[in-house]
Amino acid sequence: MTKTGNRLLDVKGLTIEIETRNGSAVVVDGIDLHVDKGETLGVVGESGCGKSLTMLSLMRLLPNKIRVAKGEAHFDGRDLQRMSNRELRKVRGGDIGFVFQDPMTSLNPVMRIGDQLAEPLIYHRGMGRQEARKRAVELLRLVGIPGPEERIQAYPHELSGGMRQRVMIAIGLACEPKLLIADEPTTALDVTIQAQIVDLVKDLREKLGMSVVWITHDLALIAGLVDRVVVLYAGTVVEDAPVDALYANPRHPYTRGLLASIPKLSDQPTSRLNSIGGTPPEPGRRPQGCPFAPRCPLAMDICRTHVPKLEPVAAAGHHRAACFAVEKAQEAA
Amino acid sequence: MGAQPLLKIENLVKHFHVRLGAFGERAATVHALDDVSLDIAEGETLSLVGESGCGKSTTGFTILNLHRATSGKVLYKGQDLTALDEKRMRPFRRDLQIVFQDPYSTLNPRMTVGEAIGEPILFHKLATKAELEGKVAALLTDVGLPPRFASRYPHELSGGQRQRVVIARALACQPKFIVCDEAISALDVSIQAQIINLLLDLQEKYGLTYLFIAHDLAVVRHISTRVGVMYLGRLAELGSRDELFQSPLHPYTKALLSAVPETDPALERNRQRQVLQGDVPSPLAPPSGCRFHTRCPIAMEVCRHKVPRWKEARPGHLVACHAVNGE
Amino acid sequence: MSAIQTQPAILAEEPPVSLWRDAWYRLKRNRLAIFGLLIVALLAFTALFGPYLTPYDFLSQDLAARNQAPSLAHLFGTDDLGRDVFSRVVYGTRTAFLVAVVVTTIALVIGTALGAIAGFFGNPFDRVIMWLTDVTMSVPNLLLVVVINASLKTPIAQWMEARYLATLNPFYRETVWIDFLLVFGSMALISWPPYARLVRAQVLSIRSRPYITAAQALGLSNRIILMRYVVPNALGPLIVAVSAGLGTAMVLESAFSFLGVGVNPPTPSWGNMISDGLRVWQHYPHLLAAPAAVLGLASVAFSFLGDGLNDALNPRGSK
Amino acid sequence: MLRYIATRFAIWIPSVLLVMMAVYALAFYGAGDPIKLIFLRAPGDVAYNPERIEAIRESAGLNKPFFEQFGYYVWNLLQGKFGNSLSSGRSVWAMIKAAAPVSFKLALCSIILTAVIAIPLGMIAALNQNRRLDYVILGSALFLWAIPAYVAGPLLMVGLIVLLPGVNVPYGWGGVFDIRILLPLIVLSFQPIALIIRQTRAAVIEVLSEDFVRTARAKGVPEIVVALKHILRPVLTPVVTQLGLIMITIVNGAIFVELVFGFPGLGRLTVKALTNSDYPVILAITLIGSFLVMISNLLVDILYPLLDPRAADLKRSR
Repeated sequence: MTKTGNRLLDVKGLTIEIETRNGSAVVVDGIDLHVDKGETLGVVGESGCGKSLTMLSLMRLLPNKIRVAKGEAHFDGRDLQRMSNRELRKVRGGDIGFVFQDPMTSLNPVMRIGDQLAEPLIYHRGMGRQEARKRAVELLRLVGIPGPEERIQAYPHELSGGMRQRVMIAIGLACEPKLLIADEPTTALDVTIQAQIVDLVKDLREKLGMSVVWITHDLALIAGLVDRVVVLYAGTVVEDAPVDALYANPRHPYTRGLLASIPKLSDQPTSRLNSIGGTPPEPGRRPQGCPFAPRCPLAMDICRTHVPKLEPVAAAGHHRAACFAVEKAQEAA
Repeated sequence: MGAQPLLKIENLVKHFHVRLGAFGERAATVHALDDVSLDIAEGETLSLVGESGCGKSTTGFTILNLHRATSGKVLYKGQDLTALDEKRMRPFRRDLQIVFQDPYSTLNPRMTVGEAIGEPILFHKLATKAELEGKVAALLTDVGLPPRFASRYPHELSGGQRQRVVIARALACQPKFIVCDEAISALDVSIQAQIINLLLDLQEKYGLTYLFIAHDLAVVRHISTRVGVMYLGRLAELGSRDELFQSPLHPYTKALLSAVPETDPALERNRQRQVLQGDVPSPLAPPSGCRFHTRCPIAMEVCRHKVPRWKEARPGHLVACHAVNGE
Repeated sequence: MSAIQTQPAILAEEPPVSLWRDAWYRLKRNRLAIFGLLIVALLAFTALFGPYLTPYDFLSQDLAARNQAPSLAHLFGTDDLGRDVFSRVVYGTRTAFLVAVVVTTIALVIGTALGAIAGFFGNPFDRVIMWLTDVTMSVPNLLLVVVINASLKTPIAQWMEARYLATLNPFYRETVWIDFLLVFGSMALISWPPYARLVRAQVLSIRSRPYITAAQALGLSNRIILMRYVVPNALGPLIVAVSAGLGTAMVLESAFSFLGVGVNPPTPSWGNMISDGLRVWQHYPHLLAAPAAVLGLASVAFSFLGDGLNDALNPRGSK
Repeated sequence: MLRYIATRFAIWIPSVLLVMMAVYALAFYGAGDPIKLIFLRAPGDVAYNPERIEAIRESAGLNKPFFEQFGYYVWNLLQGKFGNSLSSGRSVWAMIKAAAPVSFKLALCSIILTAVIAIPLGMIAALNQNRRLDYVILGSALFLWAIPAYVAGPLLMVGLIVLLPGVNVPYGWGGVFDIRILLPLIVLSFQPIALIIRQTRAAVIEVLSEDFVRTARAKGVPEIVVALKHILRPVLTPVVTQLGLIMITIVNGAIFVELVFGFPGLGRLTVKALTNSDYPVILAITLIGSFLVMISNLLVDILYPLLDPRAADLKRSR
């Protein structure tokens, strides 16, 4: 285990509920998660696994009818959940920067991008308009937007998707945050643009030395980008491992299935892909026991009655998995 | 490949006319599809890949006459489909089907799964009312859903289940040819693999021909017989799967392949990727000459002015690039 | 390979929920909407069975009991001719509903037809029909109805009288119908444009939905696409519009009757009762209060119901 | 943009002609013989002489076919001649010139009052969606919407007299800054306020669910700035549009309010003209009313793309 002194973000037992017609349903079920200083963490999972909600909940940005039921989240030693709104506002955009999935809808359509970029500088750094503007130009240049002096006058719809996402990243980085949370930042982009954005973030991370949390559904995308990966399934952490260990030797059957179902350019093309059967459970309809049990090829009786804990995998360093069949999984590997 | 292709597409062009400006005062033309020719053989899977706006979906829609072609021909069994009006097109619709990207919005929210699948069966008189229930149940079983799903509504299903329903609905017409328009793009990774396997099973079982439209090269490699790469409304390269993936000729194809991430951290960290600079230009004002020249790493002077010829570089491997010598 | 045989995770066995049923659930939970629905139902009941409920005839005068304050014998008191105000309000409900239902039906038919033509066939129909709606909507509608009523009443009445003198057919003496005819006609004339616009917008928006393209790709005929795909999906907003339209029509009718160009005395209408009551409200406030309160209640009920229906049938955010 | 405005006007002229013709036809076929009407209303018993009537009719051109008379009317109108009132004989133009300012001022005040009251209330309601404050505001808006001006006016007058004995009944016109305008203005604004509250609320709720609001919050922008800069600004576009379209409600309402509160405006003029079947006046007022509504529609159409930078690039496929 890493020393606590090095922890930037530490989430413990985070539980998020959604209000439905038939009462409340748990969407995130006691997640433990941490990010060390200077570390890049990948959070991977399918849609509805709660990966975005977890990150939004840290900043109390959850949509209506969704709320944190219990758990705590310490950022730099301070509990985010107990902070006053004023303190939290300082953290938002100041210490923690956000980049969202769809740059088209995440930028205000009726505001010039220069003004949108200047906002965090004005409210966190107390800059004047002129100063903020100058810095905005620098930031646009930093994220590789050509002709930044003219571009700060543009409205979002006048930029291409890739350029918009660069603007979003510039906004996230404006106050040189300690942590940048990127929520599926390339999902809405084309393949070649996606590669540009991944390279940009890699670059910036080295230049600025911040921690990054990269949320994605695409295991392949983050392989060369992150230091550690947390895999989520149906609102729980099923595996947490250093990136090389995870790809070389995935322990949880879900991670294995996920990795196996990604088609790769390097293998022999086979006509059939390996796939995981079934569908993830809907919130509120989670099965008893391990949420993955109904789809798991290794499921045993105990999996259907008891929830496995996230525990270190024998002799594998920081590699942890939540599975009763881990030993069995090792044999099968 | 058989002597007689199932579908023969000749010089297909599709332009959309739009109005721009606050008061719609400027007329403009979207060059969605320019001079695309290709054959699709019976039983094969031809994939079209490219970035958004490259015209791959427009190709699918225009083949099926869901968009009226501006010019060019689509020959199916010797009949030019672009010349048919909706009524005369109807019998061909049974043979030529489509599966869309977003399964939710392509299902009528007020109809049950059974009604949605049953509708084309009844309309094309492929079964009597009495046989309908059994027929729907068989189709549902075919796509891996329990027959009791017939009474459910689309909003009660998950994304993968909905896509299975859409596939079952397309199968209801007993088609020969199915356009899969980004049919798996909206789905989760683990579900994507399920649907791809389902499509392959169905192809085997019913001898289907697919036009598979996608942006994910890795996926395409697993299911295609041949692959076409499109850029800004034009075909850049077309070849058999192995040819295209092992020895791509067009610089755009090379860049696309290079952009595909791999699930190997060590490899990914050290890989020298050839990342394309800039964005895809607007199809409202496509660049002159080779449309790729604004982003091409090996662009030459001639690329600016002259549209590269669509030529056979190797047997069965076609490419449109000045830097590649023909034959 | 074997993965395909894997059955999807089994949903708990619940009856399938159609969107209509879903909307009903949502409506039921909206207390204001249910309140509106109850009031509307009560008013509708009163309109249908009013004559059997009222203790007095709305025309019977009791000059011995003029301008009485509300009492047990006369729930809402009596007016200057000794007529029972409660009975008159009940009959007024009948008038209001008759006008509202007939006018809304006519306007709906005209509006739906024109809107559908504009939406389906496009230009040049679209341009002409939309121009017509624009023109109709830009005339201050109250003014137009008032002008129509004022202008045509006399000539029609004269013609009816002439017919009566010529044929002695008692039908031509029933002048009540002139009032209604004019009110129906003129109000329908100004009420159709919103329906036309709505239907056109619905047709255009539904036509661009992928499920319509899907239906076309299946080779279905236009008639089936219209009946099975377009109409059921356009119905929600239309129901909301009709509910709101009924309320508006009721208020309009009373406004015209108030101005003396709608339903004329002695036929009771909330509007003409308010108008009568207004002249003597300093002395007999109940004559104003009773019809005004009922009119207000009806209008509030319809807008609550309309809003509730809107939330239930066109939910935003929840897919 | 100039071309756009020009085309709008080109469409607009036939619209006005259609409205004019419809009203003129109603007067022509429906109202009966204007000359007879004059005689019937003439003081005392002027001898009813059919020959004399025919002579007058001939000289006034009133025996010509419909379209000729209508053309003549339009021609006069173009020269600014509205004709004379049938009942008073005064020039219609003079009557309108006296009455219109009252109505215009009232309408303008009502629009301003609506904007000032309704937009903030709608916003507050939306920001407290599904909480008590929201229900109170929305409930009141629905309530206001439901009460017609001719009921609200008298009721409020009663209330005022009962609650504040010694206060004069607010009756009559004393200009915009006269205290007597207050009650009528409030009554007239009931429906517009209700409408705009509901529209603002709906628009704000829609914007609230937009991703860019979340972005603003994630940037650490203070809540009040989020509300005013990020939420209100995009909401203003549809709401301002609606403010323009509300003119028709105000024109309708003014008829009653002027009647109830005794304002010498166009509304009262209308009612008087109606009871007298004074068609030249009715025609003129209908025209002015339509003109007003059409102008505000046109303004909205021009304003909309200017308010929304996106519209400038929005594709409009035809």
